[in-house]
Amino acid sequence: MNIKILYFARIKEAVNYSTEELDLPSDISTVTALKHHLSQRGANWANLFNGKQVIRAAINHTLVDDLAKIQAGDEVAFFPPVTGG
Amino acid sequence: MNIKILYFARIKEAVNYSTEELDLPSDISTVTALKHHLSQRGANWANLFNGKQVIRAAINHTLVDDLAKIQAGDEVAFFPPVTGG
Amino acid sequence: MTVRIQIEDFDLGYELMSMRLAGHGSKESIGALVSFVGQVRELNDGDAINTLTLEHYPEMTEKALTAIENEAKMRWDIIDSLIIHRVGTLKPQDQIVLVAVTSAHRGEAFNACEFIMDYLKTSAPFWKKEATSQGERWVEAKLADDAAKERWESHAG
Amino acid sequence: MTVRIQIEDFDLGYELMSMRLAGHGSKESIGALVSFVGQVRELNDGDAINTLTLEHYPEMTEKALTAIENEAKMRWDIIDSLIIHRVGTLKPQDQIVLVAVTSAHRGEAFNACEFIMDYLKTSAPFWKKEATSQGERWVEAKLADDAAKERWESHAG
Repeated sequence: MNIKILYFARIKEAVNYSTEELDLPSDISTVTALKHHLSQRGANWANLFNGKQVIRAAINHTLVDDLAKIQAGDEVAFFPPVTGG
Repeated sequence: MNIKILYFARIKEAVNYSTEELDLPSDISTVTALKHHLSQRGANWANLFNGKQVIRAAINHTLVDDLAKIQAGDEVAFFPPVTGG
Repeated sequence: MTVRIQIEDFDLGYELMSMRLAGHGSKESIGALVSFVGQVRELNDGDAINTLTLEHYPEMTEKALTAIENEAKMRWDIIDSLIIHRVGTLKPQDQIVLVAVTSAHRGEAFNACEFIMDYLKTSAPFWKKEATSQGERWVEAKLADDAAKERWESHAG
Repeated sequence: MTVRIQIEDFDLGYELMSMRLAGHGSKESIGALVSFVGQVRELNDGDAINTLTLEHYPEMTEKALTAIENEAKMRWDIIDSLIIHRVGTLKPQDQIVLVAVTSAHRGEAFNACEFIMDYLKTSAPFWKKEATSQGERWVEAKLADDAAKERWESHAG
């Protein structure tokens, strides 16, 4: 299934782009699984998504936890803990 | 001993003046005793100072409770609970 | 740490900008400004307010407010505070009081600002008299204000 | 209940006066206005700040802030609220954010304003990057901000 992924702040800088379209294998249906999938892309990605850094996720512009389900067409965003205000 | 008394807000309106100089009998040395002394002045004063209304006191510009001592030269103020802000 | 008692209105934007930009170049850097403005309600206890007149005890007022500011400064790590309180006769929507507090981080300024208001409401010698469609009346002190003050007495700060 | 995300500065005095005088003639009479302004500190963690750059997630930001305002409105009897948050590159002493809340009585406005800030700090998609004398660095999220938010989760409001 196709999803869109967005990266922000230090994660955007680390992966070096801000957005991608991805055709996700059908067995990947949660944020945790997607993080694991991305961590397979190489050392840089493993460092980000191996679970040792806190990376927050939003699906369709709502904060979610790592157990949240991903569906076709979703916009998934990854970012560090927020620091506004 | 001589003291000065000030009245504010509804108490000032009830006694119909805002300040007086008073030569206090020597056995009157606390706020409670002064309130009792004033309550002897007639029905109007009795209504104010018989203890059924909350009347706050300050001595020399500091809020005090009714056990506070009064000394010669003090400025004693009587007023209802404050309502600023 | 400033207290002003005045008949005339104050310029809220100017006062807050002055607080915010004060201390430029000093060791403690202002990151937060919390302010409270109290204004005359158009309706109170169901009646339309024509005017609100504030009486005070001039020799005591500034002393009482300064003591409250000093207590706030002892309890929280704030940079500065300002209290402006008006007296005399005001109309609905007129500003009555401004309390503003600056600090490096927001929690200190929020606490100190609310603390100053809660103590001002219960310890500073001001009295309000309303002229309403039903006649004149002194505003009654509220038990809720005593309760608000008492909260701080069980706090270590 | 207004949210604005903008690059340009805002006029604090004008925004607060508009909040204060809004609702003229309405059933609920504004008696209290509580506001918070966050500004760029000149020093942070011991280093002089040259600039502070705020990135955000445009499609999500307004939705997140509106949700926070709605939650505040459910918890407290407030009349109106305003959030203005700037993005882009700012200098020391520049205003970053304004949260303003009006209510009939002060307790509601104080609580709602602090609640909105505590949730904004932990739930709204903004990220700060500082350019300091030591180079550029992303600002780290603070555990104190999580703790500030959690306080509200054990409150009935």
